[in-house]
Amino acid sequence: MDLLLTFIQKAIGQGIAILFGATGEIVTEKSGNLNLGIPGIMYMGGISGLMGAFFYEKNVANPIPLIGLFISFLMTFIVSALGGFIYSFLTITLRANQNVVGLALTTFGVGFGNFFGGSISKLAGGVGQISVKTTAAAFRASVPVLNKIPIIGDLLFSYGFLTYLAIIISLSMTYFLKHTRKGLNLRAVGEDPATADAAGINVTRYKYSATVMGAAIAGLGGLYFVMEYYGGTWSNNGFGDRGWLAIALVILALWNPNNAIWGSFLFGGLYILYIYLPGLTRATQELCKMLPYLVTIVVLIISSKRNKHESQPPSSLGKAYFREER
Amino acid sequence: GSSATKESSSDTIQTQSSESASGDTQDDASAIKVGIMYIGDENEGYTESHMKGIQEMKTALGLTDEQVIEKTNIPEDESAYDAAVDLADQGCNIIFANSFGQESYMMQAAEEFPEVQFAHATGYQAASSGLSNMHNYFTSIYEARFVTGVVAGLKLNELIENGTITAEQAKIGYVGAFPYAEVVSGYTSFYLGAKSVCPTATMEVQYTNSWADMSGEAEVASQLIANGAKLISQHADTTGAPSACEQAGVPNVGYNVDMTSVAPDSALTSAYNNWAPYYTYAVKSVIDGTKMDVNWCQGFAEGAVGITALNEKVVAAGSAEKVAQVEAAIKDGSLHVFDTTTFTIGGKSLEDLIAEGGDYAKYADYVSDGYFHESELASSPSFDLRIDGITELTE
Amino acid sequence: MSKDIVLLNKEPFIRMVKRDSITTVKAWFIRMIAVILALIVAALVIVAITKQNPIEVYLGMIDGAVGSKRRLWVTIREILAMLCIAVGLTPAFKMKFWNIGAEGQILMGGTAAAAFMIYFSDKLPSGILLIVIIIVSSIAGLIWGIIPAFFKAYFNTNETLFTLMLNYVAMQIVTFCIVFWENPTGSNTVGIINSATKAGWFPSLFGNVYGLNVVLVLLLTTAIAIYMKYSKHGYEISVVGESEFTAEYAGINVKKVILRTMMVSGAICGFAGSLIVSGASHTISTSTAGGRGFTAIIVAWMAKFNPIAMILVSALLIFMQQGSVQIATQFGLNENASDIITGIIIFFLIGCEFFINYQVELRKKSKEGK
Amino acid sequence: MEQVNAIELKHVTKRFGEVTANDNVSLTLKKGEILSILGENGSGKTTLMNMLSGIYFPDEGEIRINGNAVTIRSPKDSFSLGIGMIHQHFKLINILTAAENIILGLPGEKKIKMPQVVEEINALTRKYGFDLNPMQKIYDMSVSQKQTVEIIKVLYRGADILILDEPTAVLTPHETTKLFQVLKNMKEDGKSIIIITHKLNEVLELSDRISVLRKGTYINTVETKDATVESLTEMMVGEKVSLDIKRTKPTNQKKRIEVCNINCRNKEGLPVLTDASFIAYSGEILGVAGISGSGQKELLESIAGLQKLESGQIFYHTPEETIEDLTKLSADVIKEKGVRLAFVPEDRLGMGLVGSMDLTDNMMIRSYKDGRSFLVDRKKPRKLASKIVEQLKVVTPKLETPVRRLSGGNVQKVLVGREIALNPTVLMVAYPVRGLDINSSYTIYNLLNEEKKKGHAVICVIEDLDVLLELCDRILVLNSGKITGVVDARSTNKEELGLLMTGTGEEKHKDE
Ligand SMILES: Nc1ncnc2c1ncn2[C@@H]1O[C@H](COP(=O)(O)OP(=O)(O)OP(=O)(O)O)[C@@H](O)[C@H]1O
Ligand SMILES: Nc1ncnc2c1ncn2[C@@H]1O[C@H](COP(=O)(O)OP(=O)(O)OP(=O)(O)O)[C@@H](O)[C@H]1O
Ligand SMILES: [Mg+2]
Ligand SMILES: [Mg+2]
Repeated sequence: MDLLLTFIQKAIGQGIAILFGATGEIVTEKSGNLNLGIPGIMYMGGISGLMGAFFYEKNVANPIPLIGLFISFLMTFIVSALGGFIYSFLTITLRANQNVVGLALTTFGVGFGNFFGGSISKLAGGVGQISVKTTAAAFRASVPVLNKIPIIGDLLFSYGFLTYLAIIISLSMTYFLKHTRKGLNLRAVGEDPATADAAGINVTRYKYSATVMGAAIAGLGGLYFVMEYYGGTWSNNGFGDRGWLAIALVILALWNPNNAIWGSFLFGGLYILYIYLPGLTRATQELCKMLPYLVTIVVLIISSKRNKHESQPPSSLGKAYFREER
Repeated sequence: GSSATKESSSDTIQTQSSESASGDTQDDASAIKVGIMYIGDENEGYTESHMKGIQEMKTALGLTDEQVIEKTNIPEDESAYDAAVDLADQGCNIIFANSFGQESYMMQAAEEFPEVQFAHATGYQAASSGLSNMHNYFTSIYEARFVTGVVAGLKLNELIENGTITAEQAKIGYVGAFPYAEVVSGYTSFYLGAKSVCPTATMEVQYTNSWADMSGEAEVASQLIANGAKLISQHADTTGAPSACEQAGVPNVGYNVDMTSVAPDSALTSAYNNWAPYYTYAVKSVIDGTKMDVNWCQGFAEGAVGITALNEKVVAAGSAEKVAQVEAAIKDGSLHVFDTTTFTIGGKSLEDLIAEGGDYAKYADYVSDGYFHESELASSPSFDLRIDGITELTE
Repeated sequence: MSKDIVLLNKEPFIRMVKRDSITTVKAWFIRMIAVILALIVAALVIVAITKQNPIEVYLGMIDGAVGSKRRLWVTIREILAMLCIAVGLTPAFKMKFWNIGAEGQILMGGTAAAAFMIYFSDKLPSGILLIVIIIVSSIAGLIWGIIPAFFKAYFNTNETLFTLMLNYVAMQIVTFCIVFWENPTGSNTVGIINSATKAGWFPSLFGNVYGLNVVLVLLLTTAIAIYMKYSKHGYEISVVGESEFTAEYAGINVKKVILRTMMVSGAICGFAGSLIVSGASHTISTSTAGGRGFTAIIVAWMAKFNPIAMILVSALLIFMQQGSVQIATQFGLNENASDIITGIIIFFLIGCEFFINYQVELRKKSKEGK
Repeated sequence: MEQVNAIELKHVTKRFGEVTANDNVSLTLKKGEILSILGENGSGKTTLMNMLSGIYFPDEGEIRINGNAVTIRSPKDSFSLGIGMIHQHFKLINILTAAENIILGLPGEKKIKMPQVVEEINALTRKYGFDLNPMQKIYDMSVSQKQTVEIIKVLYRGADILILDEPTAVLTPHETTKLFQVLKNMKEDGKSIIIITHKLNEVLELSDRISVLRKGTYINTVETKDATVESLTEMMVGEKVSLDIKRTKPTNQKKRIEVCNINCRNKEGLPVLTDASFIAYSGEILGVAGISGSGQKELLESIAGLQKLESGQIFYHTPEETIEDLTKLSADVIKEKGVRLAFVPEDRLGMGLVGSMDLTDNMMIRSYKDGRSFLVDRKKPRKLASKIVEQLKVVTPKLETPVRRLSGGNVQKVLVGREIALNPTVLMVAYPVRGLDINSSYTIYNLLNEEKKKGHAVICVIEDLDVLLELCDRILVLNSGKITGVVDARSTNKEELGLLMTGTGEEKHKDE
């Protein structure tokens, strides 16, 4: 029972970071931009939030948790948005190839994260000495009162606010895309920018906003991981390949943020399943770690066989748009 | 000697250390060059401790910055060979490497540069390599682990006494990297330490299959806790496990670094290596032109291992006294960590098993005088027996 | 008419106009400027975050990459591996098949090479063993390439993610194999395979350990350049890449071309695995591919699939990478700083292509009477 | 009060690199009139209109809307000036509904109130006499339905200046008539309209005035009542041209292609051809008529080996009087058998040619496999390319120009030229003159006639019934995938064809 409960809790914990990334990428892709820089941006987001909190706590005698939280949140938001901006500038304004820019951004972002992670580690007095206890505690604070309910409390109310924020963002993004004018316009931009343009939509502005916003949301995944999951510390490459899984989740979710929610929990569960399955050897554990990737592949195949118009990627995905081009 | 060090100190930050060390440096200390390649960098606890050791060696021997070339993030492939020979090309007289998988590449380089000394930490092949310039070194970290085990045992006792858990529930969870002697020896010594004060203690070990997988370590710790572990220890390099323990409120023992920054309310202490004694010894041997040990392994007595300050907030009352007592006993040789009377394998004593022959016969060389002589035949750990009371969850 | 009229008198401030053509000299001039600008920006970053003299840092990089004969050869070896992978990716990308699975294909090739080195070192004479290794590693990469190609051809499955996921599957397969090959048990390290016999290793050629690497990769590069530009297969690849309908119309068996091209692409990447394992590291680990599969995409793309340009681009990137080892040592700038610098340079190089393809026109004041 | 013009273009120039698409063009659209703009392919009509719709920005010149000088930087600016453009190629988002497409990019409340939008759209469709389900997805729509959406989209925005770029190119005569009625209703409503079309009879029927462009320059504007097909053509081309199709009697007819009871389905699994059987003879032009989407495309593609057959058989009778079974053979196998089948598909750049490749490489599409060599031979294709450029007067800067850059008419010439160069015994062409100006159209008709004279079998799908009647020897009529008749072109008339095309079952099928 305890094991199952912990498993579900941890699966959700693992999933949330991916969920932020996937939601951000969905918003981005809806504008026709395939941002393979998301994994890098998540590193950038994570480290900048940590740095914000770190310097705040370091320079203030009695840090106030909420201020630390606010600063780190803002830092993450700004820096990851900046990552999205670099991508946007290169691909939208300069019409560079999206895949190349994305991959380069990932190289850059991971380097950025690890470099500054190392730097503040040094400032903090060595490895594992970074700690933004106060801020992290604020991020980790679970829902008061409700979290005391047995089982239900653990299952539903034991998480920090970012967990709930991730879900709220996903739900509201779905609503945004489906029911609002701006959402409709955004979808149009991703489907066919020339048509959207002819309809009077400012394609460039939509692409920029969606990509920058998407990056900022994805960056929160990094912040979540550093703050709520790790409790306010840094380990180089500690975020692993979750950014790539987030991109995979976009397809699994068929570009619908609501689907990404359960999808992320599934991924989270598969990610740690090997620890919970009894009787595995080291070798079979390694095979078990393939599961998230294999499941993605299977879903990919299944969803490609079902050739529904609505479950296809935005049709201009990956292509640059230039009004005067034919 | 002092003139040389003063000259070179002018342009670097090294000033105060060279001055303080100038006393007993040999004349040709200024001519020597030291190279070291690390598996990681200063952002990784294990490498960081080596870096500290090198720094202290520099201070102690009065070497300048130019005399020590440090290469970071050298993986366990041909890059290790490239790095080693590059250091040799740059005129290093002695070259160190700190990761297990770099050993064969070190040997390849050692063969090519017979006049350069190559020293490899955690490895085991120097003696058998037939290369006179190849050396292995390690610390008796198991001693420190035993002591941290004692701290853990006392904590378990406290939990039993104040009724939080029953004596039967005194289960330890252990986050291990890989199932080979270095780790097995480590967790066994930790367990024996805990058991020496808390006889009902049991232990479960789960591997992460990585030396530095922060998330994996955190997840394994969480799983062990969910599985009933009341205390967590680790032999892997990140702060993942303590960070998970802090959230779950479970006391824990770390490795390499003081964990109180990530786990202020749950970290007890950590076992750590102090590499300075070896680096000082090795470089000094080269300066002096004396022969270096093929296998070097030292522990508490020589200050090569230790435990970080006890976290008074968390440790059981009286821990400090007990720790002092155990440390003293280890130093004076009255306590042997792998005392064969303290553990059984399948219900039998190790001596009996060796006498029976079979698979266990190979341990005959290691066991005498009532204890397993860890790290004496070779510097790297060799205790890889699975003793009673410990369950490996990964089969 | 009741509708209110909007008077808009401002002409857009800058406008982009597509260039018809640009001379090669001018294009390279623009690229040169981009590199210089990138180096200046990177220098500013270096100063900002490390307070080091950037010129010295750059000199340190040069020293690290080509400062000695041995370093030069290590750099060449790495360039060759990168080039080989980029060459391997070329047919797939020309076909608009987004193979970002080179990493996995390299790993599978490397694993196959390692397996044969381990299991057949005493069963086959060394020359034959080497040939067998090259063949099986190519086949392993080929298999890893043909799986996503099959699903792309028959179910139109998105290959970008498929190949990406296969990278991780390959990674796990390597880890799985290491459990059986590691020495000593439990250590997770395979160590140098056949260090005594050197069975399955690339032999020295022209007195150089990496001589064979040079010969093989340059041969391969030439072959692929010809294959793409002058062969019927190459033509088919271009047509399929541009339009599947046209391809069918032209009587091209699209499925066959997709499969065949990914076989070629995967096989070359698999061969790169043996180049790395048999030709350099003589071991296998999860870092055998080491991100080369991703970097090679950037290389192939930035070079616009031109083999000569690919040599230049991989040289530039590898130069940065090798140089970074030195600056880490010399200035305590850790290697991640070089990722940042490399990122900046790539951004500039990608960005400058815009100015090669488009002309920027500023608002002309003279006209627009009102 | 002085009457202001809806649009005044003054000395407008637009260049694309070396090409001057519009050179000092001045043009006026009066309020409440329908103005036709005529011009050969590439004469700059679309470019000119695109400057009004905000797609392009003029290099020089002035635009006045309702008397005021304006700067149009984007489609949005254009909308706010009350200009609505219906583009040559539909600008609709396939996965969205009609209603969603219509409100795209419009300001309004954040949340979309769909029922309200639908009501507004229905009001518009009632007013002008359209037939449209606002909740239908675009991908489920026929061409004419899509065009309806485009027009309503413009009206919904309150445009009072409408620009239609070749709106009738893809419509059936019946649909065209309906469209023209709607346009006349709008004119009554006070709207000003510009229409671009290559069909001169439509121009004469619909417009009040006609402006003509030639090679980017403005030639003249005439009142429709003073114009004739001949005078307009002369203005466009700059010289007198004869517009006759010289139809000869078929001689020495032999069976060439025999199609027996073929059935096939489209991607969605719906039947597109049902039990179709016919025979095409050598030395004749067999026309295929039908409203769009009746299975014309599939019919040709089945023969060419590009369409999966469910059942039925296709035979090829060689000139040597042997019979080859082509059933279920793919294009490459058919070619390997030595069957000389040429096919000009409807989608020129999406199927017949590769847009990004140059002329030489496009020539190779049909011949690259020739010879045993592993390497391709580019010498012959290059020769062929320059031959076609020369003989068919293809306008291209050089042979290395990507064909995407050529104008539609020139693209078509390249394609037809290449197919004829195969020296085929069967030539199939789909919509050979769609979007082509009148001069280019006649060039193509003559090419088809020459093939016929050579004794080859020509099968062509053409939507213009007048042309069918004038050009073909026999006409095969399709209705919803069924062959409803094969008639003699010399003795039939438009009414008979119209009946066969629509039949009685048509309305029923559409409602399903
Ligand atoms: N996007 C573009 N880029 C470059 N040149 C262009 C572009 N669009 C049009 N042109 C040039 O402008 C000229 C006029 O093209 P335009 O499309 O206006 O012709 P058109 O009169 O509409 O022809 P058609 O009757 O076939 O529609 C062409 O010769 C072409 O060279
Ligand atoms: N992107 C472009 N770059 C350069 N030239 C172009 C481009 N687009 C069009 N052109 C030029 O414009 C001319 C006409 O183009 P356009 O496609 O408008 O002709 P079209 O007759 O309208 O074709 P269609 O009727 O099929 O649309 C051609 O001569 C071509 O050279
Ligand atoms: Mg046009
Ligand atoms: Mg046109």
